[in-house]
This record gives sequence, C-alpha cells and structure tokens, in this order.
Amino acid sequence: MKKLINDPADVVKEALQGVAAAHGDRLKVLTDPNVIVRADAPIEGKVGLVSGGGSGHEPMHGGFVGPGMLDAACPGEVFTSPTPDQMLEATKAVNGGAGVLHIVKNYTGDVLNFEMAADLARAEDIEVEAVVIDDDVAVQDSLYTAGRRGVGTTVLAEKICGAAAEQRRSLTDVADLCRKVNANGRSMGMALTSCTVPAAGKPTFELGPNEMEIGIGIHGEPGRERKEVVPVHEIVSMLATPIVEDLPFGSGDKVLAFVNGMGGTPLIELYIVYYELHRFLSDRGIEISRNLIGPYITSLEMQGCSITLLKLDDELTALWDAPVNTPGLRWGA
Amino acid sequence: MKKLINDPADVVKEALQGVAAAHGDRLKVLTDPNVIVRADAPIEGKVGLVSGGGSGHEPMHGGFVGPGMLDAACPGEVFTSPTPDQMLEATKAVNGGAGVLHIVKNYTGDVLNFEMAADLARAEDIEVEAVVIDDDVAVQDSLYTAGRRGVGTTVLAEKICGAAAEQRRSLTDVADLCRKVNANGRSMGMALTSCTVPAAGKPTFELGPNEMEIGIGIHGEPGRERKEVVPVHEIVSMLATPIVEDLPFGSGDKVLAFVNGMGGTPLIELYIVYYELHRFLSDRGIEISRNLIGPYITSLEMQGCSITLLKLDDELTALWDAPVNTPGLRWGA
Amino acid sequence: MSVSYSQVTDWVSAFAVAVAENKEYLTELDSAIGDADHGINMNRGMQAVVGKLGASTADDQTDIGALLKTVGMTLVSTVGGAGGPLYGTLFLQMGASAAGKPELSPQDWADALAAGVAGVQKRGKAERGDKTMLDALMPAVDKLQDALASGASFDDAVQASATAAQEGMTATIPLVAHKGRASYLGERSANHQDPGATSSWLLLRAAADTFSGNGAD
Amino acid sequence: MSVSYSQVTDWVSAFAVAVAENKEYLTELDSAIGDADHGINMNRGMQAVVGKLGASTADDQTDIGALLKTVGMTLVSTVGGAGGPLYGTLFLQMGASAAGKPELSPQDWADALAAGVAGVQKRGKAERGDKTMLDALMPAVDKLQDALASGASFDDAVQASATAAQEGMTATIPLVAHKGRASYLGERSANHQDPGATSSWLLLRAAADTFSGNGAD
Ligand SMILES: Nc1ncnc2c1ncn2[C@@H]1O[C@H](COP(=O)(O)OP(=O)(O)O)[C@@H](O)[C@H]1O
Ligand SMILES: Nc1ncnc2c1ncn2[C@@H]1O[C@H](COP(=O)(O)OP(=O)(O)O)[C@@H](O)[C@H]1O
Ligand SMILES: [Mg+2]
Ligand SMILES: [Mg+2]
Ligand SMILES: [Mg+2]
Ligand SMILES: [Mg+2]
Repeated sequence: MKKLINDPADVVKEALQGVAAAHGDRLKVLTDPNVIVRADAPIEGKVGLVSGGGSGHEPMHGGFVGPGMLDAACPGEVFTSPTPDQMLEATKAVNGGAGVLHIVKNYTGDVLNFEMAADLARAEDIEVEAVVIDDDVAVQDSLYTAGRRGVGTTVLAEKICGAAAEQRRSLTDVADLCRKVNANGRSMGMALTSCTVPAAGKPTFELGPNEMEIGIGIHGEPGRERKEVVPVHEIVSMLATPIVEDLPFGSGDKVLAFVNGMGGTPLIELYIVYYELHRFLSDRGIEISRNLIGPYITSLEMQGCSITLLKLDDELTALWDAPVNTPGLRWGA
Repeated sequence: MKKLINDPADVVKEALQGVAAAHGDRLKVLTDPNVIVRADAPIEGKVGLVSGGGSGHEPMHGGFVGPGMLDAACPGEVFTSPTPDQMLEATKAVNGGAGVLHIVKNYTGDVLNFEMAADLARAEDIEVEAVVIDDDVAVQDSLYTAGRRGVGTTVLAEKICGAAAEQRRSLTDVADLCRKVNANGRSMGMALTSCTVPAAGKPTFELGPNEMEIGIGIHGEPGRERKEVVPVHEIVSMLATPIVEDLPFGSGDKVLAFVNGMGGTPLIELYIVYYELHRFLSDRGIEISRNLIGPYITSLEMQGCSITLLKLDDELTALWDAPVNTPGLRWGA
Repeated sequence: MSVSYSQVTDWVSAFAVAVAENKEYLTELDSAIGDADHGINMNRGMQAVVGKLGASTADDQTDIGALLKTVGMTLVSTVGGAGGPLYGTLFLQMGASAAGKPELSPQDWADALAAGVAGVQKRGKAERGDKTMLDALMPAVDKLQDALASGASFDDAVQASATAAQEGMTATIPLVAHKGRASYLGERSANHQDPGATSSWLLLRAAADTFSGNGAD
Repeated sequence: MSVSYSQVTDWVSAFAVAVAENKEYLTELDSAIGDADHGINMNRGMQAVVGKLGASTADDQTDIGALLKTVGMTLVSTVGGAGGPLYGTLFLQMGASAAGKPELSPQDWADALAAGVAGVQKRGKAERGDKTMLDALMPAVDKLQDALASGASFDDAVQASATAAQEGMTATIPLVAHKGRASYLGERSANHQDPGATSSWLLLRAAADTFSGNGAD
C-alpha cells in the first residue's frame, strides 16, 4: 500500500487537522468527537443541516460545510459510519432553534447511528428530522433487503436543501424537499480499480487487468456484475439505461446530470463520460439543463465513475443555482 | 490499460465535445484547430490571456478559461504541446486590441510552438508577449540545460494575471506581473504511481510496490531520485525543503500554499499533506495566508502530489482574491 | 455456581483479545462481502473498552449492569458502522437486564444475553437467516436456555451455547444476505461467511472459555 | 544522376512507413527518458503528410521546394511537442533551399539537408552532444558533404550519410541530455538512446534506401 499518510490510524485525525489549518477562517473543526461545523453556527432561526458518513469520500461531506449547504458534517473512520455522539454534538452545534435535518445515506451503519443520535437529541429537546437517501439503482430494492444505497443524490440534496434552509424554510419544508430530491434522483456507478482502506493495507477487491465492476458501491462493495472493460460509450449505456428506466426519465424531462469521479479518475475521462451521457440523453429527448462534473463523492483512490440524474423543476433549479460557499462546491459567493 | 475512453486516438476530441456540451453557455470550443475560448471573447480593450499545453493535466488549462482567468486555452494531444496554428487561432480569437499574453510552461515543445505562433501572430499585427514559467526546483537550472520545468506556479499565474487583465492593465504590466509571479513561485512534485498515456497503452514508468519518485514531472518524466516510500511528513520535508531554500522563503514571509493532487490522489491525503506542510512552514516562521488544495495540474491518473509556494505581497494577494469564474476555479462570482 | 463481576470483566477482556487476534481475519471476511472494516472497527472499539475498564478505579465492583453499560456506551461511541450500534445495543441491553446485580446466576446470564440479542434484533430489524450476527447469536441464546431448562450444568450450557454460535456462523456461508452491506451483493454474497456472525462467535466462545471449567466457580 | 520530384515523394512516404513501423519503439525510447509520445506524435504527423500528399491533385509536380514546405507545414500543425516544430522546420528550410526546383542535383540535396538541419539548430538552440536529433542529423550532413566533395557517387554518399546518422544515434546512448525533456533527468538520461536521434536516423535511412541503387536514376 502506497499512500500519502503517516500512521493509518491517524488518517482521519490528521486530515481534519489539515482542514482546520486550511479553512479555519470559515469552518470550526471539533475533535472528541470529530465534527466539522460552519464557523458562524448556530444560525438563529435557520434549520441546521447535518450529514456525515465514513471518511474516504471527500469532499463529501466535510467539504460541503458552509453557507448554502451543510451546517455540519460528521466524519467517521475511513468507510465507517460515524458514531452517535458525533451526530449529537453536530446537532447541538447547529441548532438555531428551527430544528435540525439529518441527511443520511442508506447504509445500515449510518442509519442506526443517526437513529441513536436523533433519539439523544430529541431527549435534549432538539427537533430532529432524518431523511434517508437511497438513490442507487445498481441493487434493486426489495422488501427483504436493507434497501438501496445512498450515493450521488446525497450531494445534490445537500446543496438544494442547504439553499432552502438559507431561505429560512421550516424543518418540515426542508425535510420534504430532501425527500423530493431523493425521489427524483437516481444513480449508478462502476469501478475500473479497487480502493485500499489505509487500516486494511490492501485493496478491498481484486479486478483482473481487463475487468470492471458495474454497480460498484462507494466503499468498494461489489455491485451488479463483473465484466470485460468495454468502450466508454457502452459503459455509459450500462449505467444510464437502468437509471433512466427506473424513475423513469422520459422525453421532455429536464435533468441535472452529475458525472462523478471515484477519486482516481482523470478529469479528461469524466468529460468523455459526460459527452457520451449527453448523447445518450439527447437520443431520448431528455434535456440536461444543469450539470456537475468532477470528484465529489469519492472512494479513496478508486478509478471509475458514477452517474446521477436528478429530474429538475423550477423550484429545484432555482435552489441549485442559489449561492453556495464551501471548500468543495462554490458559486455566486 | 483500463480507461473510460473509446478509441485512444479520440480522447482529446471527445473530451472537448464534453466540454462544449457541459459549458457551452460560457465557453466556445473551436475544432480544427482545437481551442477553448471564453464565450464573450474578444473583450475590447482587455489584454487577452492564452495558455496551452498537452492534454492530460485537466483542469489546467481548459478548465481555467473564463472571467478572471484565461481567455483561451490550446489543448494539445495528451502530454504533447499543442501546435502553432492552435495558438494563432486562440490569439486572434481573444485579441481585443490590447495585445495578447502567452503563458508558456517551460518545455521545449511548448516554448518552440508558442514561439512560432507568436511570430505568426505578430505577422498579423497582433501585439504578443510571452512569459515562460519555470518554477520546478526538482531539476536544477544550468546554463547548459533547457532550464527548469513549468508546473504549479502556472495555475497561480493564470489566476493572478487574469485578475490583472480584468482591471484593464496593459500588456506590459500583465506580462511583468506574470514574470513576478514566476519569480516568486517554486514547486516540486512526487509520484507514488505512474500514469498511462492512452495512445501508449501502458504505464510511462514502473515503480516498485514500495517506491516513489521524488521530483517527478507532470508528464511522468522522472525527477531527482527514486526512493522507498516514507511517511508523508518526510515526503513533505523532501519537497518543501528544496522549495523553501531555493527562493529562499524565510521567517516573516507570507505565502500562498498550493497542495496539488496528481490526478489519482484521494483528497483526504492532500489534506494530510497540507497539515504537514502547515507544520513545516510554521516551524520556519512562514505564514500561509492563502491556500489551494486539490487536483488542479494533473498527470492523468498518477498518484502523488506537488507543492507550490508563492511569496505574496498585497498586490498578489488582492489579485488572488479577485473574482474568478471558470469550470475549474471559481469564487466571488 | 455463578458469574462474578471479575469474571464478566475477564469475559470482556477475553473477547478483546480474540478480536485483536482475529482483526485481519474479520476484515478479510468483510472485504469479500462488505467494506473491509469489521475487524478494524471492532478492534478499535474493544481496545477502547479495555482502556476504559483498566482506567476505572471503582473499588465498588458490585454492579455488573453498570459495567456492561459502560462497555456498550464505549462501543457505541468508538466503533461506528453497523457493528457499533449493534454490539453497543447488545451490551447496553445486557446491562439493563443485569442492572444492580453483583453476580449473575446461570439464568441471569441467559436472561441478560437474551435481552442483549433481542436488542440487536430490534435495532437492526434483521431476522434469523438474513446472514448477520443474529445467525450466531440467536441459536446461542436458544441453546443456552434449552440446556439450562433441561438441567445441564452451567459449564455444559455455555459450551453448548458457543458451539451453537459456531454452527450458526458456519451456516451463514451458503446464505444470501438480506441485511447490512452484504445484502447489496445479492446471490454473490453466498459462499462467504458473515463477519458479524464470526465476531459474535468469538464473543460466545470467550464466554465459554471464561465461565466454564476452572474459569467458573 | 539527380533526385526527381517523385523520388522526394517516395522518400517522404518511406519515412512515413518507417515511422509507422517503429512507432512503439520510438515511444518506448521516449518513455525511458521523456514523456512517452515521440512515436505517437511523429506517426500522427507523417500519416497526415501521407494523407496530404495523396490528396494533392497537383499535375504540376515541378516544385520540390513547395512539396517539402507542405510536408513541413503539415508536421508543424499536426505533431506538436518538440518534434513538431523541429521536424517541421527541417522540412520548411529544406523547402526554402529547394524552392522552385523540379529536380535536385546531389549537391542540391546536400545543401537542402544542410539548410534543414541548420534550421533545426537555430530553432532548438541545441548543440551537438546535447543528446538530441542533431546528434544524428549533423554527422549525416557532414558526411554527405564530405563524400560529395571527395568525389564519391551519390549512392555512396547517401549511404555514408545514413551510416553516420546511425553512428550518431548510437552515440547518444552514453550522453547526458542537455536539451528537451530528457535533460531533466540529468545523469539518469545516460544509457538510453535518444528518440529524436532515432527518428532522424530513420529519415536518413529512408533517403539512402530511396535514392541509392535502383532507387536513384
Ligand atoms: N441489520 C442488521 N442486523 C444485525 N446485524 C447486522 C445488520 N446489518 C449488518 N449487520 C452485521 O454487521 C456486520 C458488519 O459490521 P461492520 O463491518 O462493522 O459494519 P458496516 O457494515 O457498517 O461496515 C455484518 O457482518 C452483519 O453481521
Ligand atoms: N532543443 C532541441 N533541439 C533539437 N532537438 C530537440 C530539442 N529538444 C528536444 N529535441 C528532440 O526532440 C525529441 C523529443 O520529441 P518529442 O517526444 O516528439 O517531443 P516532446 O519532448 O515535446 O515530447 C528528443 O528525443 C530530441 O531528439
Ligand atoms: Mg463500514
Ligand atoms: Mg511530449
Ligand atoms: Mg464493514
Ligand atoms: Mg516526447
């Protein structure tokens, strides 16, 4: 394992010290337990937005803390959901009296830890709502499973709900909006190479020199199937077809197209993916009216990409366009 | 070789089509020859800023075209300097009557092609100045060599000169400013893994499972030496020591610290690098007053990082802070 | 025959040792069907527990319930993932069941374990056969209760309980996961042993080793 | 004995074939001390040249200078890197030297090549011994001039010139590069053959093959 780290056990701690050193002017980094908070939190009368999850997906979530997006993020160990005390601390730190929304990706660990934290926060008289994001079409939903995973739509939900919270919308409103984003967003990813959890010291999985994994999870969990690598236009079709069929997205729809890099993917390749996605959607009469291209929800050094489509209406579009000022996503400010 | 591409020969073309599809509202993408231009170019009375180089370093340079930064970028084939006809076309497209500055990284190919282009542009009565960036301390300068390579300072020069050009400073002024940035910027990089040029189909170089290359070039050219991988605090010292000693940077200096990812490096690692760099500089009384952390001048999927330090004064700081609105770098707009 | 406060401490310590020894193995199992962190997570948590218990200077070692709650709270705040809330809940509910008790009778032990496992089931909403830690824990509880009901010695009962956990663990191999990260694998999760069931077997084996033979008095 | 318009075309085509055949080899050499693109670049350029010459319907094949200029311009606008301007300049300067000529005498050929190589030197500001294409080109020009001056046949002169290029190419192996990307390697650039010198040898060998023996008339 070759990484730019010191001791694997210190990865999260030292990265947070880096965040504190780099962005101390606008973010507070709490330790014991670890929380990244807007420097100006809590904001009186504003719904507080809290998310969190395992580390290794940067810039998500810590890089999305700031005006117009999250109020706080709870970084867990690498690929491990954070603990309830982190979420409780974050919830208290951002509670400006209008309640706190927990944006939770649908993984058992995230859900369970956020549940415990919400119970603890409510016991301290903080109003908490939780919305679970489950947008990954790779693994089909069923009564008997933990449900779909939460992936790319999380980034979009954090941005859009962040904008709504800045408008001082109520907790119920912002939570409903979050559910609406989740209901209109679909994602699927793929990997060309594995990632390596620092504490594990070796690749999570092995892919042959000509293999790819379609439907990969952001922790390197395997997905739908392992295949021979094919030209990217076929890969885009393998990802976009189930996405489009699932919602479904159809002719006349306007979408936000999010082409995400898994962490080790050259940006030039993501633009080729975007080119193919643009063609794929044009052929079906689906119009891309907004886009986001880059590594925003990553899996350490994994090479690969994911595609997220979010059906847009005027409300979502306006909230997407609203100013945001975070280390990871910034415009209009 | 596993990549998200179709035919290796079409990588640059299709990525540019992706750029056109994604950013057509604010960028024009010319083909034959390939140039990325601000949609509103040429701007009457503003010095035009043109840069360019091989592709594979994205977002540099194409991602830096827009208000407050470049007016046009010329993308060559992967890791291959673009051709004079591209630069001539770009120069003509951005010439608003105040002349055009070519920002050239110091590689023989870039220098020669930009020289030919400048000759051609001058023959068409366009005033052209060229500034060559040569900030890489990895390879020492000497009378007998082609000189130092141009790396991270290029990004900073494009941002800072872009801001100056927006203020309608003269070509001489902006060119002098560019030389000032170059004179005050120093960089050095390292690699944990190789990159693979799509048309070559295999890694440019091989590093053992425990080896790293110190002083790597952004095209995978070897640098100073090959070593056993060590903890990142030692790596930062190996990169920052020659940088600090070269200018030299000393106690009381304020700097912009730029921690750059080579394309395949997880962001969490770059924050650890930043943490170590912050400690390294603090120990020497050097104050980081601005920072930039992320993959901005990349080498395809190479894992590794580079550090750039730029000595700041009030002028450079103000120009750095000025609004910029490009796909790759954006604030205040 | 009963379980003393210090034996409960010994059990927790023995589990910590077993987790440390099997850290790579548990992570390996998790990388096949999950996200390669179960051993790392459990070890981080159990090391924190060991630190906590070692630092505790309470002379008053009379409340096994309080001890188990401390273990549970420590796991909840250091493990993360699914394992943290689930093992945390297991110990918290065992602690509630054993609240105030200076020692546990065989039936107290069985009741506490049953309460803990019921807590895991309630928190995680999984069923037996979902390929989770419950597949080791539930047979272990059943076997323990049955053995005690049929008059077996405590020694034999805890041994039988550990064996049932082991069988339950092994039985996860052919199963298709329906809960946790492995569930996303569908059919591909079969032919792999569940990491959580494996750590649960270590937990029950540690109990058998600590409480039986010259371990128990 | 002279070089006709169609022989010049043949020479250019033969060079294109040689570059295509040695594309991987040239790139391999460049990856050892440069950026792994020399073969790819030169091949892209020479394929464009072949396309251009094939498409040209000029009946009027009287101006070898114009032909060489077209080759040069095509290389300048398709190769990029250092190779583009350098090989482009080589052909452009050869074209200037041969301007208006329908055929080239041996001395015309030698003068054209000398002009091209002088152009390369002026553009790239490299010296002999800097481990560049000049280390193949300059000995080739010298040998060609010397051979003709000492009364050798054109056949022998072009063969001698190619041999000198080959020797110059091989002599780049121990050299430490002072120009181009390889210069950043310092001492580590020694023990590797320069890719540009290698493509230049292919150029001169193509000339020898095309102009000598039954090639030249
Ligand atoms: N809903 C659930 N109920 C009971 N046990 C579960 C549940 N989900 C997961 N588990 C157990 O948790 C184990 C994984 O724990 P761990 O790797 O620490 O957490 P994570 O899955 O968050 O990475 C699984 O092997 C399984 O035994
Ligand atoms: N200044 C120079 N003068 C002459 N030849 C040079 C010079 N710099 C580089 N070269 C030649 O160019 C070759 C490399 O060409 P190429 O790989 O196409 O371009 P780049 O170095 O830009 O990638 C080198 O092997 C060397 O022979
Ligand atoms: Mg986990
Ligand atoms: Mg090159
Ligand atoms: Mg796990
Ligand atoms: Mg080269």
